[in-house]
Amino acid sequence: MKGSKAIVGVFSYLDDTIKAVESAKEAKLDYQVYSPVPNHYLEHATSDTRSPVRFFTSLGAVTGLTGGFALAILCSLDYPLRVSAKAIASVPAFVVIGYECTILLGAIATLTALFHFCRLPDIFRKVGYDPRFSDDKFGVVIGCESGQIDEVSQKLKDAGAEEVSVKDGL
Amino acid sequence: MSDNGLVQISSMKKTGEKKAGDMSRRTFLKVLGAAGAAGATACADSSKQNIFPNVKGDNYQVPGVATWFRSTCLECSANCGITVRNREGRAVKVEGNRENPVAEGGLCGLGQASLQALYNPDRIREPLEKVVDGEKATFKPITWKAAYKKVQAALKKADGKFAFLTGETTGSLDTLVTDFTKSLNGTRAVYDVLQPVAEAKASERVYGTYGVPYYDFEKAEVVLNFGADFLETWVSPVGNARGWAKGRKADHLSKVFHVEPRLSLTGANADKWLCNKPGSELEIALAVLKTLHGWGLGKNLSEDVNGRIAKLVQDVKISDVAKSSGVSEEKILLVSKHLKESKHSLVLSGGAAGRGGDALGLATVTALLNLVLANVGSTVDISRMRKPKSLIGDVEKVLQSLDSGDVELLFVHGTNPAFTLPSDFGFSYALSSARTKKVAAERGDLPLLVSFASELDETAEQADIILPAHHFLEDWGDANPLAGINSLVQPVMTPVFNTRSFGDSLLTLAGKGVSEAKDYKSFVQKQWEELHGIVGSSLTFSKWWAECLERGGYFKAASKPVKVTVSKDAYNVKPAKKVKMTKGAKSEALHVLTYPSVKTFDGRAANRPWLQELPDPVTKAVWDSWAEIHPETAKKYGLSQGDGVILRNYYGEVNVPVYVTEHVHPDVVAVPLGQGHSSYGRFAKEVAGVGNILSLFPKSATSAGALALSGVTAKPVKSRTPSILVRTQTENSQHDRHLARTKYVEAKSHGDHGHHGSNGHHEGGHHEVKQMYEQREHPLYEWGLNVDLAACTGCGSCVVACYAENNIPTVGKEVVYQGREMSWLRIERYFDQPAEELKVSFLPMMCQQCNNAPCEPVCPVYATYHNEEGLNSMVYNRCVGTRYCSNNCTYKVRRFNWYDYEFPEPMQLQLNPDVTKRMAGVMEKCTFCIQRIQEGKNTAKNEGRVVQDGDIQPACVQSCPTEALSFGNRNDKKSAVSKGEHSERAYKVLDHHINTQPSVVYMEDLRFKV
Amino acid sequence: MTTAAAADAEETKVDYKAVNDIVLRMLEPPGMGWFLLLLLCVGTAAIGGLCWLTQVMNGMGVAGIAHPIMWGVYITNFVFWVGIAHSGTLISAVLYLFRAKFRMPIYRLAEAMTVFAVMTAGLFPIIHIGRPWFAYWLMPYPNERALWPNFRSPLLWDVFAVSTYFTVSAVFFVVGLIPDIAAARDRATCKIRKFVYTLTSLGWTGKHRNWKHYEAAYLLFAAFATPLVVSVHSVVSWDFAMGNVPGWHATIFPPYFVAGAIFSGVAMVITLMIPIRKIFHLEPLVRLEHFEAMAKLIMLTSGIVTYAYVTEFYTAWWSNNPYERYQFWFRPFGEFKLAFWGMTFCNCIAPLSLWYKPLRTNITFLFILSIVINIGMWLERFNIIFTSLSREFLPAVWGGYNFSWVEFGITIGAFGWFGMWMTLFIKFFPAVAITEIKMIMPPPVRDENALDHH
Amino acid sequence: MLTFIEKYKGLIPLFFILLIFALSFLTSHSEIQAEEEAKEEAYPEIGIDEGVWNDGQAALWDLNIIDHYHYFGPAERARGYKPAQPIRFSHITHVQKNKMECQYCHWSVTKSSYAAIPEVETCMGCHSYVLGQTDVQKKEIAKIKEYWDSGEPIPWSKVTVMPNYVKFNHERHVKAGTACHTCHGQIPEMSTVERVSSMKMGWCISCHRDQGTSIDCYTCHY
Repeated sequence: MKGSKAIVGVFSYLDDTIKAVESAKEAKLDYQVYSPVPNHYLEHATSDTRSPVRFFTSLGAVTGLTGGFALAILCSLDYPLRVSAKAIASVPAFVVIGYECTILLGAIATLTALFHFCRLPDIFRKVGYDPRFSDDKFGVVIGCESGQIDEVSQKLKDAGAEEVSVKDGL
Repeated sequence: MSDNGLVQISSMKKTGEKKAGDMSRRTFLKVLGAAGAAGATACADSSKQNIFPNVKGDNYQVPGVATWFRSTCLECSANCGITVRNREGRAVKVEGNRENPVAEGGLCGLGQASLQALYNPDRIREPLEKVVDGEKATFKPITWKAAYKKVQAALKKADGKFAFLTGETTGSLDTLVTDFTKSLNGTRAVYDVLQPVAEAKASERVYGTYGVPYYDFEKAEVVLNFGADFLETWVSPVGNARGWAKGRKADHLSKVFHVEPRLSLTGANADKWLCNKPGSELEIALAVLKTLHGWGLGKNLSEDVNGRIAKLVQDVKISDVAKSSGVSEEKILLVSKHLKESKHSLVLSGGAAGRGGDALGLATVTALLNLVLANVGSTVDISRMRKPKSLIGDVEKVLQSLDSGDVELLFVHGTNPAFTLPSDFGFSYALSSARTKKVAAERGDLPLLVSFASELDETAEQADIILPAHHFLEDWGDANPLAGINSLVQPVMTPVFNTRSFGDSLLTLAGKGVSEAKDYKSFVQKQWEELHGIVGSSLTFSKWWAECLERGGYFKAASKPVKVTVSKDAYNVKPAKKVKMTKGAKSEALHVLTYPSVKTFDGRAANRPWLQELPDPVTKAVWDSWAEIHPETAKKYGLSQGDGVILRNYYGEVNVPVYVTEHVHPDVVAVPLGQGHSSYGRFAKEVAGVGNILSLFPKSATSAGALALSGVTAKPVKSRTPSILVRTQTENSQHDRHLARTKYVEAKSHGDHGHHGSNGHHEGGHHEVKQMYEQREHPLYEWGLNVDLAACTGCGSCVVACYAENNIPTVGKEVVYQGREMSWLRIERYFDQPAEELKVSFLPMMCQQCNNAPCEPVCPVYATYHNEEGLNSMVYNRCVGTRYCSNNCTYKVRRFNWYDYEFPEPMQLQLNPDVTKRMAGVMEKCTFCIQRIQEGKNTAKNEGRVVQDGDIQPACVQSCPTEALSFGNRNDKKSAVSKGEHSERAYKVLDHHINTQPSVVYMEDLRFKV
Repeated sequence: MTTAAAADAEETKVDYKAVNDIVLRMLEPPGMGWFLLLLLCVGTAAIGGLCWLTQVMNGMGVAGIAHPIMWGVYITNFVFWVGIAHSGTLISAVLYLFRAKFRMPIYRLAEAMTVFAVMTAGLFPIIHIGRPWFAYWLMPYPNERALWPNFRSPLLWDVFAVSTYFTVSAVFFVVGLIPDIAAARDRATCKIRKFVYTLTSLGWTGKHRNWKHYEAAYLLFAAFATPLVVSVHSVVSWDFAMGNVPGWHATIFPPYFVAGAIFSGVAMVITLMIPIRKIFHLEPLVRLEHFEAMAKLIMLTSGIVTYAYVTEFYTAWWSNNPYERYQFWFRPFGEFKLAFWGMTFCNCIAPLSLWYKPLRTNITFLFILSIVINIGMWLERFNIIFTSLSREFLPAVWGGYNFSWVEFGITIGAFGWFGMWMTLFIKFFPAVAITEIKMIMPPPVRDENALDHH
Repeated sequence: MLTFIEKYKGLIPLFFILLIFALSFLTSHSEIQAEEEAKEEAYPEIGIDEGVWNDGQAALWDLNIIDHYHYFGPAERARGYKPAQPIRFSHITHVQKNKMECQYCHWSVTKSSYAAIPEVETCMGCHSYVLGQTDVQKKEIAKIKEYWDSGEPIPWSKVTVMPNYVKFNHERHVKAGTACHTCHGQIPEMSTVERVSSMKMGWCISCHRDQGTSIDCYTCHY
């Protein structure tokens, strides 16, 4: 987050939170919303792009599909042993392997992407976080320089913040 | 033994006698380790190992290469030739000797299981002396020297009060025992329950010579058989079976009519089993004789004979016979008709049914029938007789002498009268009375009974001194079962225990009194020197001897024509239904019939786990004895399957499990002989819960002077405790699945072989099925096995061979009951028609080595797969034990190692070092004896050729008495299997339904349509 | 519970805070009852473990399976537990995709059940094999034997399917748990708990960007889990359908198994949910309507399963295959007929009662019925596995079966093992999805109309 | 602690890999036992594993990790197994110095699947006359005499211990022209025989593949 200070506003209501976000966006300030639950309206207010996780997923899935088939076929060809007159590389049987590998690698890729984009695990950096944010409160954290503290605090209060505090930014 | 002069025949065809005995006992045991040949210990890793090379070199022994020794099987008096495989100094397999004409290479289960007598963990390991300490009598080891000294002292004192009781002996041993007994003025008696004495005596009456003739089953077109179990234990079962099978395979298809109150294995293989009322065999025989004679047969015989026969049969009324025997008039006429129409026929009597009260009468009429049918000289060869010496009268005489104190020293060898003589004979009583008398005469410290048993059987247990004899596989000797057959017995390995040759012991005991020979081997050689003189060989004796050893003996059929002289006794025949029971006979009770089976014989085989675990061919029972009872009778007495029955009469009682079957006459309860040992080792004692059936039999013998096996009555009473008969197969019907198929042959008359009508199920049998996948190519070899059901008798010899060859453990009754027997090869037995038109089918079932094997693709680790030679390979060490393959196996031939099985010391010495012993948790199955295939390929490669037909024989194929199995390369169009494959009888089991493409081809059974 | 009481629950106003209150109350230090339950579960699992040890030491012989029934209780248990697992994924993933709101309060428990049931199921193939210490040979890894597993074997498909299933459902489960653990972390007072939750929540704070990725990923997981759940039980059914055993070799098996799995799984969810709801007073969250929805799912799947049973008989008759025909004669009239009729009653007849609404909405009745269905589904697998194997092609080798105490101990032990994880889970992690319940609740707003401007 | 882990968490797998390497390094050199041998006879130039197939390794990926089976199993099954023998028989003396043929003693190698260890008789054939020069030699040769006199076989320690389910045929290999050292290494260079190749299945297979010979399982396992 840009800025040396972080101003934390605690909200009880979603519409207030959205207001605060919008005013921060207007002021071109860097902000961060903490919410106990994802919300369509909030998402609409904050986000601009779709999550790129899905690209990782499809990459993983394609790798899994080809890898699964490749594993089965190459392993069978490496030490060719006939079973019951079936072909050494009997593709119909390997569909299951390919299928399961698609899902496995797809899921693992998704998980990796999720962790990557969410910067998880992220145990120690919680600027402006308040335990109530996992309960029923919303939090809007705005990053600013020391000079802007009052101005930003006022913005949050205007939006309907119940509490505003100032923390050291990162 | 310092000089065991082993002579080998090996692939290198070396002959001659080995000079010095360079294998001490130690080295034999330790040489096992040589070059890791201890192979057969476990599948599991054993980390640190040692190698113990021989101390001295052995020119004939290459570690890892088997040596084969020829010898003779002395398990029963048939004396088949054997070949014994020796690896690193231990005998590992017994097979038939092709050059010996008795069995021509086949060998029964008992002969193969002789190894389990050799390595029996309960063998007597050293000389023993009975020490009586108050009430308790125990055996204490004693040195050979001391033992001999004691026995010699007794011999000196005995002074004519000496008796020698042996089993059937022939050749040098017979001479030695006779000479020995004579030198002491003793009496000699021979006792063996199974000897066909009645038949021998009848021959004397009708043909003029005492003995059982040699029967040529191959030639006979029709066989009428009164109870002789000629495919099981009778006279020379393997030889008989081989001849019979040749007759079956020949285009005239011998027809067998079997008359017996129960369905024996022989009856099951007959074209027609006629279930008669017990004891009515003689009437039927007379009726057949009357019919045939009435039709004018026997006209070429002398007028005297003809007249007397007419007189003999004049009172016989066929309708009465039909009524009293339960065999209908039409059937009697039908049998007679077939006998009349055949060029060569054969009439037999014997076995259990032939051992009723009128045994001699039956045997005599049988012989007369052969005479009338002009079979003497064609199918009945009276120039080659087996002469049984086992007469119950002799034994009784010895017992009386014992009782009266006229015998103070009794030697017993090769027979177990305490078990095989009914207790009514009072063997034990006579012994104790002799003992009392001896004590009174102040000779009580001297031994009364000296046993030469190598196992502690019931008789040996009563001995004062046991001088354990070598097993015949450790000993020298010879056998002369019938004229023209002189076969040799030679040691195939150093003795396992501290035992001595029986002959050596006798020679030592006799001092110089009997023979000049320094040991039994030279005694035998001396006998053979005489034979050498008679034979008139151009070779020197030592060369001839070596040649005989290599061949297994000297075989030359004597073909002297023998004149038939019919004695007047022959017409003195009176039917008598029952054995005379001195006491307590009750008419309402059932006839007891006891019979020797391929599993136990007379009880001598009870200590062989292979045979105990071998399912009885007909009942499929293991590790047990049983009472065959007809359902009606069972209902009458309130018995059902799963019950135990107590058979009781004046003489004793026996508790056996019930086996309810339609295949026994309602008046009969049939119990096999030979179980219920109170001694004779752990394996025999495992079946001790059932009684010895002979305890129901009275002292009175058959008219022929042999022990009765039928005709005694007893009352069945339901036992309070249930008793489960463990059987490996409980479903009897094929459910119309056409698994074991039969082709019925209708022969109208002689010369017209009729048209062959099959039961007509050839779905997919010959036409090529369209395959989903490209079929496997087999570039060089494609191994295949053919099973000719027409020749298969279901005897189980192949099963035993498989156990022996492939280190298959026997698991015991309990585990078999759980369905966990380990047999790789089983013989399925199906009863398909109602009892009246019974068709018994035997279907040997081993791994079918399918080309489209269902077991292969389901294994996740390739523990089983298809190899280039058409084998369905099983790799034990790769198996993780998912058991999916077994589920998916259509033929259910895969076996799983539920436990780690132990081979009690020293039985592990029998294990084949070429086959991995499997560990717990892995699957196993028939491999077509891959070790033999590999060996065959190795030999062929060394000789720079490909494997030829006949080079490789899996154990089952080798052992089959009837050559029903053949093995070879299907790619070789000239091989036996390829030819068989194209026979019109060929089919593959279940292939038409599930397209498994098996490598095993069956050939339909052939039956004569009655 | 009556409909009036249900209405009461409906009326109870639940807000964001109340959700946290109700759910996180479950994590309060346990009482004696919980410890006793845990002890019971661990004890039973230990008995199972000892039985397995006996089996490993002595060989498979101590189990009751024998020639020709080579697969027995262990594989029955395997299929049973995989089946149980399935409804969890169905509720969490499939219903998520269908936006079925009734899933929200029950899905966490269902998913925990999935993971633990797969953990239980996964043990059985290893318990079942003859040489469990070589189970790793089924994995394709480069080794000094230069050997690979056989990819054509249905058992290898199982290895892939079950391990994928376990991985994916565990990931799905854990990802779903992260925000809830964060909530628990923020409420935790005990230091150790706080520390553990801090670590396990991976520092989740509910940042708006994270929520964006989270929702995207969650949807993708659901999208993966849905075909996976269908494939896994299909693959399990192929263990049988790929065999040629009469009674196994049928194309109907995959759909039939999947339906059966959902059937048994939903029943198991009901079995578990009813007592937990009662003990932890979750009535405001887990309402009667949720149970009714599940009951309807049972009605549907019971119908499918019944249809499959009938079809099996029809196919056997129509195929004119003597082996199949005999097999399907044998099932209702042969040695194991009790199992067949038990199965028919439990799976086909008993669920018919749910067509009657008062029974469908009666919690006690549902609880009893769910147990009946679980028994029925175990018997179904018994029927498929044992009965088919006991009557195959060759009459000479037809056989029977005897239970052994080892198999019994291991079967019971599996329930203990599963129960142990469940017991631990409900005390250590939020067993009801806090975030997801909040997601279907109306968010707190100052002005009802304010959001509509956006 | 947590921050530390946080910082270096990427290095954890590396740490484990290093640990395995360190273990393999340490244990493979812990079995040094040949001080006396070193004194007596120095190794000539070529190494004992010269000419061994694939350097005795099972496969390409077999980076001495999987192959060093003795971390997980018995040392007897691994390369470098060098058991002490009841008699300190030296192949250097016999084969290298005195130019004896392998098959003089291991005579059955062309006749059987097993390569026989010579009988005591074979040893005595020479050692009735050759009694040794050094004290050590005299002592060891006297031991043979003892075995000979007592009729006891010599309990040689097996160097190439194979599981019993492996059926290896010496005859076929020797007749096909496989040199002894392909599997056993430069025996003439060894004073105490040592196992130089892994003799793992992958090792056999790699050679069989290279030679175009059968890789059917039934060739060796039955």
